[in-house]
Amino acid sequence: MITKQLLEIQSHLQIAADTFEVVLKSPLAEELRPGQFVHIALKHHMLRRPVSVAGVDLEAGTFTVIFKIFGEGTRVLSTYQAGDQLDVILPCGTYYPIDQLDVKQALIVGGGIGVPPLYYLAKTLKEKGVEITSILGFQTKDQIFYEEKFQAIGDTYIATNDGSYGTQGFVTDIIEKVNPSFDYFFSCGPTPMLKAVSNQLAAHNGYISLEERMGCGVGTCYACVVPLKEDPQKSKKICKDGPVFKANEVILG
Amino acid sequence: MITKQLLEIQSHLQIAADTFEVVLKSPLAEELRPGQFVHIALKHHMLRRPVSVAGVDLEAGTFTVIFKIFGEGTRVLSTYQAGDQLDVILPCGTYYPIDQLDVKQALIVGGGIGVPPLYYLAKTLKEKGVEITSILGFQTKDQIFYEEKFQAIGDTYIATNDGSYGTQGFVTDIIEKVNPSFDYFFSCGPTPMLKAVSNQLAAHNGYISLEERMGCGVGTCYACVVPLKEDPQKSKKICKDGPVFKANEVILG
Amino acid sequence: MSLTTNLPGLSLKNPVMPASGCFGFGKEYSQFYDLSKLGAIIVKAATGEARYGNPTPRVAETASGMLNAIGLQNPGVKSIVDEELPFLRSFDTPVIANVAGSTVEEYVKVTKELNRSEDIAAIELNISCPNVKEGGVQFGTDPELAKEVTAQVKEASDYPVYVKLSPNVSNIVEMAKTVAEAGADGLSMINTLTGMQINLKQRKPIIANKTGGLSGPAIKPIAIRMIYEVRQAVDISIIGMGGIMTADDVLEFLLAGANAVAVGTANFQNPMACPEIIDALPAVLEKYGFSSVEEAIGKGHIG
Amino acid sequence: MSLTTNLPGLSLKNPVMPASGCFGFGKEYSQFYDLSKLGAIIVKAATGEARYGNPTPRVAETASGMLNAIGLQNPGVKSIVDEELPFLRSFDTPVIANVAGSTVEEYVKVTKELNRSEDIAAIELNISCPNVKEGGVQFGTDPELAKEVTAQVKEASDYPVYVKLSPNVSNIVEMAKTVAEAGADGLSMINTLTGMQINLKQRKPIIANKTGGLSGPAIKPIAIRMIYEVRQAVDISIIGMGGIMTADDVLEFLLAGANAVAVGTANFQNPMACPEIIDALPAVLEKYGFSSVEEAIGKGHIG
Ligand SMILES: Cc1cc2nc3c(=O)[nH]c(=O)nc-3n(C[C@H](O)[C@H](O)[C@H](O)COP(=O)(O)OP(=O)(O)OC[C@H]3O[C@@H](n4cnc5c(N)ncnc54)[C@H](O)[C@@H]3O)c2cc1C
Ligand SMILES: Cc1cc2nc3c(=O)[nH]c(=O)nc-3n(C[C@H](O)[C@H](O)[C@H](O)COP(=O)(O)OP(=O)(O)OC[C@H]3O[C@@H](n4cnc5c(N)ncnc54)[C@H](O)[C@@H]3O)c2cc1C
Ligand SMILES: Cc1cc2nc3c(=O)[nH]c(=O)nc-3n(C[C@H](O)[C@H](O)[C@H](O)COP(=O)(O)O)c2cc1C
Ligand SMILES: Cc1cc2nc3c(=O)[nH]c(=O)nc-3n(C[C@H](O)[C@H](O)[C@H](O)COP(=O)(O)O)c2cc1C
Ligand code: FES
Ligand code: FES
Repeated sequence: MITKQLLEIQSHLQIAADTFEVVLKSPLAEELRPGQFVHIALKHHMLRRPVSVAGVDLEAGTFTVIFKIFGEGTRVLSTYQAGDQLDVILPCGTYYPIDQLDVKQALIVGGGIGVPPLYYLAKTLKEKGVEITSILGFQTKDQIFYEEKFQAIGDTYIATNDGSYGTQGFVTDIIEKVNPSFDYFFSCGPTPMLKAVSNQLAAHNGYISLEERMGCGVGTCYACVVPLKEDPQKSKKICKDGPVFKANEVILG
Repeated sequence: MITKQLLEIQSHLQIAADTFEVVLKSPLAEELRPGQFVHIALKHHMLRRPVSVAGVDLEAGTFTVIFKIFGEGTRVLSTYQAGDQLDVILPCGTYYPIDQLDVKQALIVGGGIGVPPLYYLAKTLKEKGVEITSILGFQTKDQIFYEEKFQAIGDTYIATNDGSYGTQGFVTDIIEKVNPSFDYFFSCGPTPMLKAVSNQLAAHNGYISLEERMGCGVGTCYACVVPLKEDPQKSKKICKDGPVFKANEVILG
Repeated sequence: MSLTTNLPGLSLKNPVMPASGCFGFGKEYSQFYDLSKLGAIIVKAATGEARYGNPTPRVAETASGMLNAIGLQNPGVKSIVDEELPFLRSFDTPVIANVAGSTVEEYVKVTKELNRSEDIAAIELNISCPNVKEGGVQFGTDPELAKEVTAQVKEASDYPVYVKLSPNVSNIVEMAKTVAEAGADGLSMINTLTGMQINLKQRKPIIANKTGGLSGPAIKPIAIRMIYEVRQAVDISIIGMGGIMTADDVLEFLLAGANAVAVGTANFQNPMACPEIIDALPAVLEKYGFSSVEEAIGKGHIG
Repeated sequence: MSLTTNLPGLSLKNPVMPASGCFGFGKEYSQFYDLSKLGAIIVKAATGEARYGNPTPRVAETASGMLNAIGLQNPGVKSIVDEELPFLRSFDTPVIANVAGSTVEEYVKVTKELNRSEDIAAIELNISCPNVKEGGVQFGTDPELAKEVTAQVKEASDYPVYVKLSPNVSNIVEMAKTVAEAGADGLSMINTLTGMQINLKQRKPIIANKTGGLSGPAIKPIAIRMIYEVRQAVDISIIGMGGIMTADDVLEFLLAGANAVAVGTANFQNPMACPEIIDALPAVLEKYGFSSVEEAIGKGHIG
């Protein structure tokens, strides 16, 4: 059941350059699945901001989101503190259908703010006994977060655009070099990255998670559509039918 | 010299129903004269809010304003706390020209949020040795503030619209009953009150202080004009040529 | 406190309904509350065939508002009649279908197809969508075209016809008079104002369609002005909209002359916007001295 | 970082000037900073004789904007030439006079009187004031009237003529083309959109004139859209305005196609708005990869 709730911020920490990790308490935390997002309202802003779920703590009844300052809204979000309340719609969108998949080895490919939902996914897969290889791209060294957490789950490779850490270049360079074995890949990040990864791994089964500017975030306004490969005159809504899609299902812009 | 300054709130107290007294520190405090106002900016609001100076503490380098919650802006102002900063333009407008007047006995007539500037005026006059009679009108008992402070300065009479305190009725009723002796009257309050008082005391010399919705607050936009008795096609700006006018100078709307 | 208000074909239990395009066909928001609470529901525009709409991005945020250029994406009138509208049967609230098209023929075709449906109580004739290349806004800015399409749709429709006016005109009163004379049962106003936002990094408009329709509180003063002016010139019913966020806003629209109101953009910020506004309305009416919604309609015209 | 920009008759050291009606004749804001800092100054409208203007209240606050209905109060062109403009001589910044009137004759009379002044560099022909009963906005919404008044004022003027367009029109490009063909040296856009706010307690419009002009960030998307559209259709210079609050906003207007910009309502919220924007502009241009103001003009039109 999707609802709107006032949630209290349990902790609010800067974890990398311009990047913040926020833990929110919610009775619905346990319902949040990897790939889903929450839709956060901001005072004096007409539109909510979609942010992916980066983890759930069942015992504490909390979930985590990680965001990077991009524009005015995320800047405002960065000024909140533990104890403040956030108006949040949750759970939003679809999730990685891992229960229906027969995965033994998973390849995780993330870029920038596409990394957070993949951490929740990777952790959940690991708990199911799946072997994980993670390849993560960041712009620069100071933007990297959660490297150790990924490392605790499986082999982890980092690329930075400027070479200030790990491999210089893109996640696709690492995929080519490392040539990991996997039966499913899961990717989230900027559209150009998703396109490159989907092309590179076209022979494999995989899921990707998309971003688009949203109006409602719940499926009523048709703001966030993505055209389908089978018929480009048809589309799906990223907020409701996504953000998770089969890698070969949609046409990336 | 009029300037825009960021001023720290020294104290912020509720002193009557919906009524707050705020003390602000400013290097310009000593320049603020009775009758002048300051123009306060509010985040997320296009226009500033004009509020009269209700007192100056030369030693502390502070001044006081008193405001009542009227709409959204004053409601926001009521949520500020000591230590917060306010963006203020000051000093604004003209003042009661008491240095040029030969006053021995002054009649002070105030209504509601017209009372604050008159307290500063009455106190200043008293310090010059003027004898003060104050007649103050409020809607109800719980809205009354500064009664004791006025009493410490001179004879003080209170009217309430609903009779919950003092005389039931208007300040004009008290003026008629008490028939105080004075050589100048000074009045501030809602326009209907100013009109009634000016008419009642038409035979006397007096000064009144006006309110109007303002754009700039400094004299550039022509939002706040009041027509002149000598020629209704001519006008003066309340923010710059006022808010203090001779009682018989302007046409009250 | 009576909240009822009566418009041609619409006996509403309260004056608040979601605006077209901001509520889909009701399913999503029915997860948040019981839609029977609503005065009525205006559903997303229907065109003759399914439409993909514009490329993305389709929305942008502005100061106290937003831009959208959805481009009338919808599954086509047939699918709407057969697959979307029946869902709304189970709620005790009238449904208004929004009719769009690129040609007079398409408008008429959609209207006739809607006659088939027993799930609607009225149609809203959208001659004001600024986000489609053909048709759309021209019908809303050219009095001759507006007259023609209104007359033909009125002729074709079994249901009362509310014509939705575009604010992107020099003379809103002229447009209102024209469609009233052409037979409109009511007016719906206002649609969005055409606007643009430029992405400084990308050096191009954020919205892929370049321009989009401006909605939200930013445009409320324009909506109020237009309704006020039109109320003095024509006497058919008006569904008012444009920037409504609170019950105070609803009263402002009633005072200006609206007989009912629609809430658009506010739903995105707060999915509970409509029921919260409806709950708050009685106290607001009382605070300002009204004993019913009907008493307040048009009462802002003194002095 | 070069901030200069050149328009007919105006070689500006930077593109930022206060907008007409939001800066009086400069005296008050000269208390806050040295007016030489400004790219130019557009002063309050001048009419043939002194005008009282509208009754008060003349302003109201709206979401991210304000309404005003000053009604062209001014001391008359003669007094402006003799008593107001000379004050601005001491500053190193060009002055643009704003010309208003109720008839073509009055516009021409004001223009001729301004020829007498050596304190101005250009005139802005205000055919778009929505707040006066006669003239004003009709000139701005009727292409024939706009053409007539532009041609006659251009003929009468010794100075370059910038025609200030009204956004309250169905077709801004048509208006821009019309006045360009009639001889305008430049365009100034946009003026305010006509709006209204109703006082719930008093049950009547807050503004005594009932309607007022909407300005501020609320209207910025409309201004950007209109400038973008006009830039593609005519090639005379544009002074852009409507909701500018920051240096980012200035860049957005430049990208849309403005050659310079004016700042109106922002002055009221922050008397230091213009100098603060000018100080912030070089860093903003650099951040988005521009090495001068001129380089950015019209650069939002790719794709
Ligand atoms: C499903 C989904 C999940 C996301 N998860 C995360 C996450 O976990 N961490 C994170 O940092 N970011 C995430 N994003 C991106 C995040 O929503 C944007 O960075 C954010 O909305 C920018 O808002 P702003 O006010 O800072 O930027 P502004 O540019 O000021 O925002 C203006 C408008 O554009 C929208 N917008 C701008 N960029 C984006 C974008 N990339 N995607 C969607 N809307 C955008 C904003 O929501 C707002 O409506 C996600 C986006 C989507 C769609
Ligand atoms: C010279 C002067 C001195 C004043 N001194 C005081 C004082 O000492 N204490 C006090 O409580 N109030 C004072 N006022 C009135 C005070 O400015 C208004 O109560 C306040 O602006 C209301 O703002 P709001 O946001 O609460 O109301 P809203 O109605 O939400 O305000 C909307 C707009 O209307 C304007 N407005 C509404 N009412 C008034 C009004 N009466 N006068 C001017 N603008 C108004 C607001 O400034 C704002 O621009 C004074 C007004 C003036 C002109
Ligand atoms: C995302 C979006 C989609 C819209 N789609 C339609 C539509 O399909 N048909 C229509 O008549 N109006 C449509 N509108 C206009 C609204 O119904 C309404 O007239 C306008 O948004 C003003 O109201 P608001 O400020 O409350 O949003 C749409 C508005 C938005 C924001
Ligand atoms: C109080 C006020 C008075 C104005 N007076 C004039 C005027 O005399 N002549 C004119 O051409 N425009 C006038 N305008 C319009 C502005 O110059 C400007 O075009 C408009 O306000 C949009 O810019 P902004 O959003 O930055 O204020 C006035 C605007 C305001 C707010
Ligand atoms: S954001 Fe409204 S449908 Fe996806
Ligand atoms: S408020 Fe602008 S002149 Fe007085």
